[in-house]
Amino acid sequence: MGNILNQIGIENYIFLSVVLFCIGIFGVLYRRNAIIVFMSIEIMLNAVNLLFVAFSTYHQDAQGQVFVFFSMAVAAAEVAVGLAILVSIFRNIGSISIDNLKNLKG
Amino acid sequence: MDTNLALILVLTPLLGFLVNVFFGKSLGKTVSGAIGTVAVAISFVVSLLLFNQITSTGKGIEVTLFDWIQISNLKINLGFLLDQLSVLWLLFVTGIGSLIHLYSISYMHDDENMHKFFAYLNLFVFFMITLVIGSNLLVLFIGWEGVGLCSYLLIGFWHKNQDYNDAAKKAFIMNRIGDLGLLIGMFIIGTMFSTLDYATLKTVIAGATNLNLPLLSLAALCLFIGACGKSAQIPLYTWLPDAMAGPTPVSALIHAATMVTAGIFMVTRLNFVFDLATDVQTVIAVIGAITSLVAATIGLVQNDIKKVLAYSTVSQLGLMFLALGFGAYEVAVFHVITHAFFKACLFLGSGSVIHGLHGEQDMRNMGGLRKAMPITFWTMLISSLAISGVPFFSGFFSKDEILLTAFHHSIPLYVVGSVASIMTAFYMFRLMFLTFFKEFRGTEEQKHHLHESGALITIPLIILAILATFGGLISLPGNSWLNEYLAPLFAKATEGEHHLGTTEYTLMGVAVLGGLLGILIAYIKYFKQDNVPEADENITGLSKVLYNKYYVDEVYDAVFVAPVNSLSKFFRDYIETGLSALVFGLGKIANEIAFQGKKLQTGSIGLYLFVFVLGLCAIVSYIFLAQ
Amino acid sequence: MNVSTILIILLIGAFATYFSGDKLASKVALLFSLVALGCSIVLLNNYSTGENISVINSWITQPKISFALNADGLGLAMVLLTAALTPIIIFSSFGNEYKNAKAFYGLILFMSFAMTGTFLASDGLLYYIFWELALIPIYFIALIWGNGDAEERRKAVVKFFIYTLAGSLFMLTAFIYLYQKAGSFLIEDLYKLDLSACEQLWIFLAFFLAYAIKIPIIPFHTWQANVYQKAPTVGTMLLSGIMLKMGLYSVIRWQLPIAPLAAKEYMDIFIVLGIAGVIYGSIVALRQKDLKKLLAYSSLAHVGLIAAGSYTLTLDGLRGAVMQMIAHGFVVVGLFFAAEVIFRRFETREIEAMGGIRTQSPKFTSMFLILVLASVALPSTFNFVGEFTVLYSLSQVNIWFAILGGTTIILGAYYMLRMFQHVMLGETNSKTFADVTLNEGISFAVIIAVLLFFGFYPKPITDLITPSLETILQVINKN
Amino acid sequence: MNTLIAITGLGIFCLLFEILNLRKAIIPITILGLIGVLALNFYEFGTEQSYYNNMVAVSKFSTAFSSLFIVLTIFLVALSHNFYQNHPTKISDYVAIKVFLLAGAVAMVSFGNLAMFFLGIEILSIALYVLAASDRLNIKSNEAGMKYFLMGSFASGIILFGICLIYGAMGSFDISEIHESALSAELPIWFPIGLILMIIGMLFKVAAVPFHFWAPDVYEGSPALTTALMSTLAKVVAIATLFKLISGMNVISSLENQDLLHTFEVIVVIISIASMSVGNIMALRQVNVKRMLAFSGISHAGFMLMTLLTVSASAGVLLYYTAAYALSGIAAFSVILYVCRDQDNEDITNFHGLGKTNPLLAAILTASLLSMAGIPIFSGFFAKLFLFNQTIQAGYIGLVIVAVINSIISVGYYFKLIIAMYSKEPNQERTGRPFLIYAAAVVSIALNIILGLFPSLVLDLLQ
Repeated sequence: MGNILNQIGIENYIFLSVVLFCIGIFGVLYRRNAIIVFMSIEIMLNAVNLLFVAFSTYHQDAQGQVFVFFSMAVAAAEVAVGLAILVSIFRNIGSISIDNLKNLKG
Repeated sequence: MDTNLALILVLTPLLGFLVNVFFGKSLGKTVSGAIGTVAVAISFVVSLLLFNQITSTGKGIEVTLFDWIQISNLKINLGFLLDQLSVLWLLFVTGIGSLIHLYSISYMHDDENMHKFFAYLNLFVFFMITLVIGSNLLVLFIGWEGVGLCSYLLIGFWHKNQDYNDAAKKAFIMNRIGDLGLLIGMFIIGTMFSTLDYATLKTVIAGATNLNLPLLSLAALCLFIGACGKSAQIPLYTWLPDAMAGPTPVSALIHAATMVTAGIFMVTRLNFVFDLATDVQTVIAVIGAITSLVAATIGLVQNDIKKVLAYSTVSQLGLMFLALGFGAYEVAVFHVITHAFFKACLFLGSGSVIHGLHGEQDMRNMGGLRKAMPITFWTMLISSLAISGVPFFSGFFSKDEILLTAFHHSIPLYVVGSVASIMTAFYMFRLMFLTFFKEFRGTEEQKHHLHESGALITIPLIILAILATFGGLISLPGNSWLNEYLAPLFAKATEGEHHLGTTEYTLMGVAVLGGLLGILIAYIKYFKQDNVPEADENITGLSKVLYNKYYVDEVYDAVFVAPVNSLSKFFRDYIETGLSALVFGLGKIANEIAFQGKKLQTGSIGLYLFVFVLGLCAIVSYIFLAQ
Repeated sequence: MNVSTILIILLIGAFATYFSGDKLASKVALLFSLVALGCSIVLLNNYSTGENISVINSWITQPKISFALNADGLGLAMVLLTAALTPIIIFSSFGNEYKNAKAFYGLILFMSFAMTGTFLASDGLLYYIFWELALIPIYFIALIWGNGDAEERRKAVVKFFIYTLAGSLFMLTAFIYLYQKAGSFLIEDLYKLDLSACEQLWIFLAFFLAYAIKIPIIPFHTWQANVYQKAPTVGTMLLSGIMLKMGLYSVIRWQLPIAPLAAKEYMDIFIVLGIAGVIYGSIVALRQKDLKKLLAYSSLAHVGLIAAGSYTLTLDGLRGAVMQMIAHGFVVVGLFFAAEVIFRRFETREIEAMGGIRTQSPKFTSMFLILVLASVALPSTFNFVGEFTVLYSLSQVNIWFAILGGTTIILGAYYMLRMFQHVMLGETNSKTFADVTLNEGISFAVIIAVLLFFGFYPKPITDLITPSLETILQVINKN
Repeated sequence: MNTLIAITGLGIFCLLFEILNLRKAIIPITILGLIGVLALNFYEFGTEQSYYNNMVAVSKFSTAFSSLFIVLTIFLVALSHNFYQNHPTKISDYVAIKVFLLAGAVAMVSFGNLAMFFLGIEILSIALYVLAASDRLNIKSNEAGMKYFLMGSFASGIILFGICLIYGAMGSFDISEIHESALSAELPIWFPIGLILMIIGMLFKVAAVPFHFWAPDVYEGSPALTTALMSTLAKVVAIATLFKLISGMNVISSLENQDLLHTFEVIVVIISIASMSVGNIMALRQVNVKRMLAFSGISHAGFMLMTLLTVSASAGVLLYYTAAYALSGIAAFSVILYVCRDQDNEDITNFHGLGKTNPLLAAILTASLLSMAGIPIFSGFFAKLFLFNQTIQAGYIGLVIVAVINSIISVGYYFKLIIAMYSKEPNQERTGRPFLIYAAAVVSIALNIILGLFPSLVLDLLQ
């Protein structure tokens, strides 16, 4: 297993997760549906997680993988809060498009 | 002892002033008048004592009170110098002063602010004395501006009339222009000799080698400008005629006898400076001559009795400066004294006339007062003879001295001077004839009240008339008591002494003839053909120009006053607003940016994140580039 | 007993006044200001007996800032000016009713506290702090108790505050820079510095910005007239009587000695600026419709002359400047008070609406006239002594400076007498002008007495200020 | 460490009280508890040690800042009594969340390991999301919560990515180890990138330009108390953490790669200039006080960032500045809370005539604004003074001049509020003198002034 990784080389992992990360960013930038924006953010986080794991094997060191657990837990907590807010918004204005959130400006 | 005398001399008028200011109203008119008069009289007595002392000892008294202003290189103390010159001046200032005070008691009796009038008069005397006896230029300057202030107050004494106030303001400001000159002169002198003290200055200059003469001349010129302001010489003379707005005693005291001679006093004081600045002396002589001529010409056609006297004063002062210009200081002083006598008398006389006519000043509405007020008539006649230079009256001697000196130095100026004096003779008698001869031209109602003034008015007139007659004796040609008396003051050997040769006698004759000629013309024009000056509107031609004083006031207005005022408006309306707009502008710009910036904050998350990412990319790429 | 006492008195006074309630406030304030005056006189006495009345305690260790108050003749003279004017100003306000008086008088005392501090502080930062503190009270006094349209006033006052603050912040930057060099804010250490000409120029300019705005020297004066007009007269008195002097004092105490090279190099420019202020101010004053504005411009002219005097870097210049500061302080307070006295009766500041007062109140007229004459520097008033000395020093630099600066005695007489004529003289005014009350009379009398006394006998003040000015000059000429 | 545990315990207690129906007691007890914690924290001060293989590293820096956070939290908790009196059932949650938030904050300044750092920042953020949206029937509050949440989690993503890259470069999360290897090893390019990404994430939290857009909206939308919390506690925590991140890892100064160091400084200078200018200028035209203070906060962030140029020396200055800023912020917000209790917005018009109706509060608000504007004797002035002093020492005189100009601009909008209070007529009745609000306001401004009179108290802590 390890040798395969070595053959692939760490750069590819970095590229992959950078690409994923950017996809996430673009998702956040271009989609207007709050749920999808959440998902894009999740993609970003997971891209990072992937990279963590890759690095942790690269360095032969478990900390990275431990960190992934932290970040997953945090992500879960975040999304929980986010969804809660989303629900209350949906109750109030009956829509979850972030374009409707423009009352605060100037 | 001397100190106390000096202090009494100075402080009694001040005391009188204070008393009249604070208690005058409650004391009542007569009392306050009396106080004022007595105060001055005391000073007069003191001056007599001092005079006595000086003549006996023959040397001046120096009194130093305390340090006044310290400046690094010159230390100015508040001190007095009582020598021949100052005591002489004191004598006629306080003497004539007390006479005029006396006169005013009756003259001003109908005015509800009489106590104030006397307060101001006393204040004036106080400042005048300070001016005269100050031991250095700065003390003189106290008096110098002080008398200016008093003349401001007294010209504007009837302050309800804004024209009078304008006249007062004009007088003060024109004097101030002169004062600036005086200040600058002081600065230069102080810088050059690091003292302003007369005595020290005299010695320093006497001992000085390789003086910076150009600079000294500049100083002298500046000082002379100061003198011009005070003594109403071209170009700063226009205030004096306007100053006639004040009550007549004021005109007599301040604007004829004393204050206006301050300039001559100052120049005489600093003769050792002016002697070195010969070119400045020429300037003085020329200006003096021109002034005397110009003023005389204007005087020819004035119809306001006081205006005539005012212009004659200006012209007489011009003659004095003519003498000064030739370094004949004692001659000038001589004329100052005689002029003080007869001009004061004339003014008081005219005052008496005005009093009798209840404020009428226009000669066209007078006439035939000879019978009504004989004393006034005779006294004024004597003075007129004196001023016209009719032999053996005081004016004859003094004016003659001046013309002699002029003749010895420059014929043209002599001619100018003589012409001026001929004109003088003319307009003085024009005045006399119009006022006292023929029929009364005023209203019936005035005619009804015509009367000679009371004793308080006539007594001073008589005294002054006597002085005007015999005043000349103090400096008879040939043996002049005055010249000897003043001799110690002057650096150069005096040059008033002319051995009386044929030329002198012929010149005298010419002068006398000139005077008589002037009188004759006046006689023919206003007695024989008894014509009366036209009403203002149909005065024409040259006489119109003269009547309007060559339009000098208008010119000054157009050239100096109006521009300053319009400049002021311009500054106020444009520069000021512009500047503040500039400052506000900065704030406005910031606000504008803010206003635009608010539009950026659209509230859309998309945009916010977009900028976020942009910033991120910018920074990261910058890192890459920097590598 | 040292100089901090007077500060403490004033500070306590400020709070005591505030807590004494609206009824008593004015009395309490007057009381404390008088106590402060007495204290300062005692201090002066101690100082003259050679006792050390200066304080220096370390306050902040890093950066090194110390609570240093140093009273030399110059400082004491200014403190006396403040201590003498504050009671007069407070007393002069007795004729008016101010709502929320406790705050009003509290602020006055506080301001006087801050200004005294400014004159005493010998640690750059402490000085700066007092300098800024003085700004807050006057801001509120003008904003809350001022007169005229509220919106206008707001603009004027805010402009004033931001403008002055802007200036002083640059001064602060300069101070910090100096601190980097000297490692201390103490004035003697700053004096010891020898900076390169370029550095000095920048420091000088930074200071100049602060002072030119405060004094004000043209073209930085645009805040002045409006604020003077809008502020309550008491505020105007504080501003023109004392606060202006802070700027002038600072020029002498801080700007010149710290950046002498620049001062010498560019002397002419700054003298010319000052003289330009004289002429410009006088000319603008000629055609002012509002009495307070006219006085504001006249004060612009006078301070211009004072500034010019201080920038001559001669002993006479500095001495004359200081004496003129004191004289002007009294005169301008008196004049503004006269304006207030008229306002109390006529409810207007428009010169057109006045006139004919002389017939109604001769007393007031004479007092007003004396003040007018003092402000045009008639000999035998203190102003003459100052003005003469300043003009003399200018003539030492260049006779033309003296001539141009001297025009003030002509123009000054012109606009002042013109004002006097239209305000006081002429036909009796239709509105009745009640004669001056005792209180008003007292205020005037005190001011006039001071002006005349020192006009004839300025020696005490000269002797007081000369030594410290000489030391400052030594610093200026050290290299 | 004990502080951290104690705080967490306190939070759990708050929740328990709800169960035990001791709502009345919650706030007093929490305050007492926090005071206790503060004492404990002081006790820890000066003891340098690390726990759990350097997960948490207690240092002077961390304890000093933790004390500041605790003090701020005390004020905020005190204020919440009146703020939440309309819905008493939730009070324990709100208080508990605040306490947990504090725990996150303490974790952030005392992290020894990037994992701890990440956890801390997330605890803080999530708590803030909740508080921002806590007024759930108010659409504004929702919007604020949503905006903050989306952007916040986005930022967390960035930070996480940064951490990951650093891990990739260094093979460790432990900052001391990272420091070691940063000194020794030849650095792969993605180390600075990761670092920059983390810094950017933190810049977002401190609301520095161009990552500031969320701040005004969120501040305006959230309940006033939350705004107070964000503009004081949250901002202070973020800047402190950023400072610790850079100084603690000490990477910047240790980079032997000079031009990288230079790059970093350029970035900081630009961002700080941009922040203060944008913040001040944008604040000029605001009518909503919370929004205005948001922009003023942005500008202050710009000022605080200047300390990053002199990391080695300016810890004390930063502490002083944050303390001064936060205390005046608390004072200001307690007045705002009082004035806008039953207003639906926080426009300046609500403050008209406060000087007449409530002189004390008006005076306090004035004082705090003056302090923010940097007028002497208030600590705000000294904060700026020390900051400028530091920065000029480091040779950035141009930056200081820009800062000076900015503080001039800032006076413009601070005084708008003061004028509204004093020169306008009151437009409403202001009844009631809630004790806690007054207390908080008075105490905080008093502290502020005391700091001004004796700056050394705080300044010398971290010398």
